[in-house]
Amino acid sequence: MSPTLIPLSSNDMWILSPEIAMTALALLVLSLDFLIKRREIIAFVSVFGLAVPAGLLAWIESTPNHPVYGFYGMYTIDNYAIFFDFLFLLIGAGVVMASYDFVQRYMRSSGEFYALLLFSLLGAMLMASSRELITVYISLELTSFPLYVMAGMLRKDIPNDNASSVRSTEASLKYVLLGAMSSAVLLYGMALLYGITGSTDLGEIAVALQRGFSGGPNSIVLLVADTFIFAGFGFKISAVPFHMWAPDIYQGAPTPGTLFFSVASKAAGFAALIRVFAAGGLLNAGSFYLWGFIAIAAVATMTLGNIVAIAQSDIKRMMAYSSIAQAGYILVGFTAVAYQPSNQTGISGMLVFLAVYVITNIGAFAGIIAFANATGSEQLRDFDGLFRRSPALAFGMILCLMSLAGIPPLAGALSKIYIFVTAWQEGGLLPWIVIIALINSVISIAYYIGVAYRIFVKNPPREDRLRVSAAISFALAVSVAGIIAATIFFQPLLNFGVSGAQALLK
Amino acid sequence: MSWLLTILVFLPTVGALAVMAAPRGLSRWLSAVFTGVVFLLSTWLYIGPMISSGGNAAVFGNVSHPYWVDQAPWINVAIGSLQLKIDYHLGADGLSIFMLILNALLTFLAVLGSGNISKRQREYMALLLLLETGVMGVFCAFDLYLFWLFWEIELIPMFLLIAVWGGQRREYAAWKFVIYTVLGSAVMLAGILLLYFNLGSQTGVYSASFNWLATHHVSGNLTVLGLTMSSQLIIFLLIYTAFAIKLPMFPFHTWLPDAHTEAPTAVSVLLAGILLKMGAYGLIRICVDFMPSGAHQFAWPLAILGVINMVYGGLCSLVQSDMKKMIAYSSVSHMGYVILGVAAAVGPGATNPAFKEAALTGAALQMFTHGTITAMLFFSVGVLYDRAHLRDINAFGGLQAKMPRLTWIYSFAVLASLGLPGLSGFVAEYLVYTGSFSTFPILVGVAAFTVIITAGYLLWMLKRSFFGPLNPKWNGITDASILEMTPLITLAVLVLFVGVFPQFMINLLHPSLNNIIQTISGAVTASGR
Amino acid sequence: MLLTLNSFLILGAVLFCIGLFGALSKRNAVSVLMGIEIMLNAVNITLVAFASSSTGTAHGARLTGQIFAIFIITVAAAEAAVALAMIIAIYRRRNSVDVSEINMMKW
Amino acid sequence: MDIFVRDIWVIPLLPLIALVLNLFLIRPLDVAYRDRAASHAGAAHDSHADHSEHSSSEAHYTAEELIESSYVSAIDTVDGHIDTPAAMPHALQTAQQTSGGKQAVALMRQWEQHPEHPHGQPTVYARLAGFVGIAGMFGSFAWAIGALFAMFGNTALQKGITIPLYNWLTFGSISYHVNFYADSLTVVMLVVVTAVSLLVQFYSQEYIESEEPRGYARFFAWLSLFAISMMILTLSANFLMIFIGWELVGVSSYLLIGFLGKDAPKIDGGRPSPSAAALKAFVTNRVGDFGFLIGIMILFAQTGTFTFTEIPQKLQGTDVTLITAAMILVFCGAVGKSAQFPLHVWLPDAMEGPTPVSALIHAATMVAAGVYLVARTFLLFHSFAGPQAAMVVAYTGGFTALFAALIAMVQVDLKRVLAYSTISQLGYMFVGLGVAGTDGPGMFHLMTHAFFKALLFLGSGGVLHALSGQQNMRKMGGLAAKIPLVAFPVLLATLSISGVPFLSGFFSKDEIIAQTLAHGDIALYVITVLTAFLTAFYMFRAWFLTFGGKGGAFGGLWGGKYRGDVHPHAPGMRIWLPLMLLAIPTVFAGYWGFAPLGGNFNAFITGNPAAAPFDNPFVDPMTYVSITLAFLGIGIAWLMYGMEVIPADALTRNPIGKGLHALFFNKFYVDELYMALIRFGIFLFAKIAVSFDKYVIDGIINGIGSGVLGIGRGLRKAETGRLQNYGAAFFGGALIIAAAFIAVVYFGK
Repeated sequence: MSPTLIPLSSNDMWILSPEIAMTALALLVLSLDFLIKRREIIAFVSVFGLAVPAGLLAWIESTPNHPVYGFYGMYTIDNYAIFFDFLFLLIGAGVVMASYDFVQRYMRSSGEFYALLLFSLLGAMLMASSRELITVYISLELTSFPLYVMAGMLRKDIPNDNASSVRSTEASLKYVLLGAMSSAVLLYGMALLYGITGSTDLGEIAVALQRGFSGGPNSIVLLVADTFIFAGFGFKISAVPFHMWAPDIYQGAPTPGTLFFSVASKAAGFAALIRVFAAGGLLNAGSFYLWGFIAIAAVATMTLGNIVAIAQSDIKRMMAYSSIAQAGYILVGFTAVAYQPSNQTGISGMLVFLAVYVITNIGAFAGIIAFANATGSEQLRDFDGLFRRSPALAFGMILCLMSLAGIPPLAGALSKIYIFVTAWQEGGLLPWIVIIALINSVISIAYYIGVAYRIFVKNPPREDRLRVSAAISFALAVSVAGIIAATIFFQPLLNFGVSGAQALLK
Repeated sequence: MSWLLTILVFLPTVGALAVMAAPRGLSRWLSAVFTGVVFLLSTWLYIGPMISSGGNAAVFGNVSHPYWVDQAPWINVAIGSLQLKIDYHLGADGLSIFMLILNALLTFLAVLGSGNISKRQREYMALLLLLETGVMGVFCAFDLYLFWLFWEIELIPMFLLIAVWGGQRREYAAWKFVIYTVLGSAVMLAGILLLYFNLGSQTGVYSASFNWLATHHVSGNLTVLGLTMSSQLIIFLLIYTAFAIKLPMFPFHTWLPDAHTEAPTAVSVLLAGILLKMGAYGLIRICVDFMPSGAHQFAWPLAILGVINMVYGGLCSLVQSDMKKMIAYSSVSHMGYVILGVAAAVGPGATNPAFKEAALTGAALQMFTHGTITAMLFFSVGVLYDRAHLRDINAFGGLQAKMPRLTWIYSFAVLASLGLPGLSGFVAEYLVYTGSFSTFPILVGVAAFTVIITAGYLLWMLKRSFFGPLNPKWNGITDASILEMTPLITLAVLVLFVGVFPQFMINLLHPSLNNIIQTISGAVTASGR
Repeated sequence: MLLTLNSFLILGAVLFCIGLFGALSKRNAVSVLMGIEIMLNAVNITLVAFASSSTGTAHGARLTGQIFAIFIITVAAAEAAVALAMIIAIYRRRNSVDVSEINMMKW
Repeated sequence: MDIFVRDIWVIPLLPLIALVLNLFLIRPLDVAYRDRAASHAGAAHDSHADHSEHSSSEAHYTAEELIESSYVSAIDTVDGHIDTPAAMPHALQTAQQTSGGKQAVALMRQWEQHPEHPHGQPTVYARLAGFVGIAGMFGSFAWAIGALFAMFGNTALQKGITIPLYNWLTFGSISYHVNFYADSLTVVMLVVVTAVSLLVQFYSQEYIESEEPRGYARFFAWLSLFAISMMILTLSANFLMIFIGWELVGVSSYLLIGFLGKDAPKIDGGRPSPSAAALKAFVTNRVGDFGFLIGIMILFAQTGTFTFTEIPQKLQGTDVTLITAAMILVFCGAVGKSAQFPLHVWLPDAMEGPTPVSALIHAATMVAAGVYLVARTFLLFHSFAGPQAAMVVAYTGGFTALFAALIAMVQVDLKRVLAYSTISQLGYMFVGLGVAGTDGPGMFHLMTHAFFKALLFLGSGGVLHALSGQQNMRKMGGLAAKIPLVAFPVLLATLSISGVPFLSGFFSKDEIIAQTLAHGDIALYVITVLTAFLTAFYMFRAWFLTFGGKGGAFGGLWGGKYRGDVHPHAPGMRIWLPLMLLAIPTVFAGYWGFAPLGGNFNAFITGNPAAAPFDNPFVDPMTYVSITLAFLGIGIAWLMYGMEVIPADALTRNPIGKGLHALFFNKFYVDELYMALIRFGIFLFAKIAVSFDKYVIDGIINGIGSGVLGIGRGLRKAETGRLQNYGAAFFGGALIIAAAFIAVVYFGK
């Protein structure tokens, strides 16, 4: 076939419209920052501007027989992508609300922060939709660069902690250097994959891998490529042993940034990981032994995350390990995917779990941010007796932490059961992985309830009432309401996840 | 949907929110009103069917056909090879009604008996109400997943109740409680998953609904770590672990003495009265009914463990100097009866199924008995503790002279606890003994040793604290007030009534338990053992 | 000696390792950044080698690797900009760009 | 007349009504009335007493409590010692204020033992409680007499009828019924129980009035409770009911032994507190119940029924060994309740209860329950179980009879002597049940013994009452002259128990001795005759030490030197009247079994008119052997303690005698042995169990907890904070995974 230029069709624009709207929004916020001094307007625009891409997404989704692929198959807007896009928009709204006060107090220009956040989300949305390695890479970096910057955006020390801005800078530097290293590894893996399959299109890679090639599915190059790609995404999702950046950067970054890393970066990482591995047919590599390594990574991730989290004294660091452990649970679902690549079950489990994790983590971090705003501290011991200083905040935080711990009947427990079920039903050794995961849940209780213990049981250092601003209360309330809604209406969420999973593996 | 069960389960949650929202001064009254209303509603569970059927006890139905049902679809997903169905399925047959009413009553009494709580009263009451929701849910969940979800709700309220309002070592006790409980429920979830998928793949129908599980049992073997065992046995063991911890069964019992000792009075009452019963209820309702042949295979170890519980708990009680700790260990001992009764019901031998039903009924009655009597003991100790701030048995002496009312009711509770005929404790123990004997003669012989030990430690305690010459340190101690006596007398009347007319309770239990006995004998015959 | 695909691949791999060594062993943050750039360029060599030896029939198959490499170069430049900005920021605060001293946060 | 049998449930119902009235109506009124009176008195006390302003209200309150009511008119304190009652409250106050609790307690003790301790008077409500209890009891007694007469000549009734009450529980084919059963055995037992109960309740009015006026109403309530329990036990139609009665009796006994909540003065340092005695009684009984319960369970498991009348039919063809074992286990219960060796230890201690209780429960009725149980299941023992079962019964009884008699010889506490005598006599009954072909002889002795032993105890209560609680016989002597109205019936009873002819004890005891011979068991014969001799000796030893002594009339038989320091005061009518009434059956009850006068107890009790009556004892030459021995015993006692011609320590001067004396006096050290067993057996196990909990189980749990935390703390150190370490881990991890992946894929197969 001779290379002829096929013009982009309106279809392509149509399916890209949410991202285009997102870009416009980010640019708008960036420029508003120059024009308007009133920060609440910027925040307001950031949050409600998200309605445009969301509306477009909903429009696309509700259109029957809407186009699914565009840009020569490079780009898709299937249910999987829609699921993640909505998730990212949700994250955007949640993080902006939760960060409003913090940004206003401690950051020089709030517009920058929101614009970066929106750009990063744009990258994440692209990541969920790309079906081609170059696109994946570009969107990955688009997601990451703003994160690097956001990590270092704390320019004023927060009160009671005169090293916080130095830590922020340090976090930023560590993040950017480690991020670049991980990109290099990812790229090397992609290069190898391209080399053996001759294509960067996931669909063609899958076909090539299935068709067979020199060395076959056990070719060393393929195995290395698999591993490196997994390592690259593993960095994003903070899977052991690629997790080591997470605690430091979570701790050092300004808390809204931490919140954003813990949800957006992780969700985007998973979105790409699943897409690449499942749609790219990589799971069939290595005579299906891949699942074993994923299982080991899953076990190591959750175990390490949980055990080290117990020993933490800084709540953000603890939440970092918590998010590592949560990634471990999601990897249990991914193990199921790897174990039986043709089975969509595991993917649906991962999607649902991720969604609930995101909602819950936003709530938990909103609580932390609110606390930090009011007291200037992020040390665990300062949470003592929070219930008496601010019952509503404490209640919200406890609820979110309990959901993260998987205490029934909260959504966290349901999603955990569901992801474990998806793994369990595959049979083989997977039930054992689930059992290890269950034991891990038990260990995790120690620190989740440990925080609840401090909040509820211990005596407060002083008996004042904490003032919590409206925006963050709203974020927390929305998160709590989301958890409760996800509990009661778990089925719609499940359906959404299932349709996403089914879209990925037709 | 009848809504009654749903209301019973969630009204306390509403109450908890209301208590938190209301002014501080109202919390006690508000919670009393809520728990009181729940209790009144719960009695309708019994009265309603009785009226509608004209007094025919068979109306309560069994696990497959409970009288009360509240059902709504909740989670239903079919993707790839997975079929997952979790229904919001509440039901109540005789056994459940029995426990629901007991729970409603004891929570109500616990709220009444919490007059001594002045620290953070609002939170305390809210947590008590939340606890009630969880336990109500456990006793009427008719879907295994739902059961598991409710099973864990109780964790946080109980943890906080112990941790905030407990005694000296409350932190340790609360954490120990949590570790044990969570460990148990994790293992139980594994068991539930195993059961669900095994049964699903065998029958083609994936359902965790109780009426499905009660009528379809897993068959075949499973190989675990190179060891081939029957699936039912494995599932039984996994699920039972959680119940064994809750019961608590030796060697999983050490959380109980600490938790009981450190918890505030009303919480101890609920712990002993209700939370331990969750384990017993689960054992009867789930382990025995859904894995009959697994239970059958495990009958011998179960019986031995039950007897160990009885004797071991008794021995430990004998040397305790802390009154609450002694009662806690006596709980261990008394819950051994439940285990033994169930083991006998599922055990080998005993050609006459009536014996098995007697044993099982004894076990079920022991739940009630222990719940009420131990509640009385804890309430009494609570009265004492509120005045003396001491629980050391030897620190008292001759309190009879100063506290005749308390002595009277405490002696009553003690006598009931050691199985005085005419009180409910005797009924349960006698049924367990006589029902189990034909199955495990030697073991029951050993177990009967407990009657001596029980009398020994309880009466010895009574002697040291209440009789003999008055320790002049307590010259100024005052007797129990009318408010404090209210829960005690209510329970005493109940204990006496059931002791004299147990048939009333048996009628309620019979349809459920008889069905279980038939399930067991069916399964045992089928397996050819 | 004929330069085959493998020669380029080996070159890429060696270069990658050199870059990696630099990134992990140098104490100066700028050197670390340079090491990373070497790693990225090793990837570029690999990609271009694969592209030029590609027998792929798919639409633009032989071009893909090269395009990929161009993207990587672009992104790497941006990355370097961001990283250098951070290095400057940290230098301002601490008067040092020794990465082994940047360990305020640990454990 | 049949109605008395058919509606025999009236008998327990009447005391039940009395119990409920007393417990829930009259006692609360009593308490309320007393509280009011006390506050009244407190006010009066305030106005009269001249205590300083600064005395704390608590101390005041305490003092007031201690004297029960206002008894204060003047203050006259000698520091720490009390001379007059009036000085007491102030002394107490001073003690409380100056030196705290210890001295106050000491003073309180001292005060309680003071001869002029103001006991106060029971309130009008308390007295009402007494009347209600007695009235209920009288009704029961009358009904029992009615039932007895209804039975006379009515063989059908004698054989027994079942009176169904209600169904307790039913499971399929097995039922737990609450049924009564009445036959001649029941009725005889009921008559004994109601008669003794009635008299004891009547007697208690005066006794408790002085001992514990505050608990007056409670005491009568417990007496009624005991009566009900005993009636349930007696009327039971099945093992379920008898076990219920059995346990209830145990509890009533527990409550009544521990009734006096204070320590009595120590005699020779060996007396336990009432509460300890109550505990011991209950727990020892439980040991017996343990066997009883297992026995019941064996029978139940074999037959599926508890009913006495059904068990024999359903036991056909069951393994005899099993039944034998079951019956021996059932007998364990009897051993416990009837205080046979080795479970006899509780009965002497139970004497710490009020004396009327000792008379009622620990002499006449409850301890006879074991005998009744064996009589009730006589058929099972003799026709279904192997001969070993009856042998065990007979030899346990025989051994205990001798064993207890030996101990009784050397005791110095009056009530203890009677307690051991009771144990010994119960042993006789078991011998009778073990060797005889019917339950006649055993039950006959039960009946006669109940009367004369109740009399003896009530008599001793009279003595104690007269001496303000003194029980040490060394502090008595010559009391017959001082309290003749008590002494005379006691003398009759002493003669009766000693086996003096023509008194009831002679007939019943001799019948049992004769049965051992008839059964051909020489060993038992020797034991029983020897015991008869010892009985005569120790009973008269007690008599002389208490009522007689050197210098009394008839060679020291009546009156003599009084060795005590308390002035004896004569008891009132409510005490001596019951003694007199009990003297009647003590003398005449034996003639029911005296064939020459037409008495055929055997036929009545077995419900078989053809049953042979007991042999006429005067025909059998062997009888004269035991009569001789009895008189010999009396004679020796007379010589030693009445006339004191033989010194009391004649036999104990040599080392062997001394050793034996110590052995007997210390009750063969059985208590010590048991204490050691409990301490080094049960308690050791218990401590091991607790340690196991603490160190092994908790150790594991805590170890896991701290282990996880420790690992966490260790792994935490891996985060060094240096990004190059992180990078190394990243690449190292990736390379290791890649290498392992390749290795697995290529070498894994």
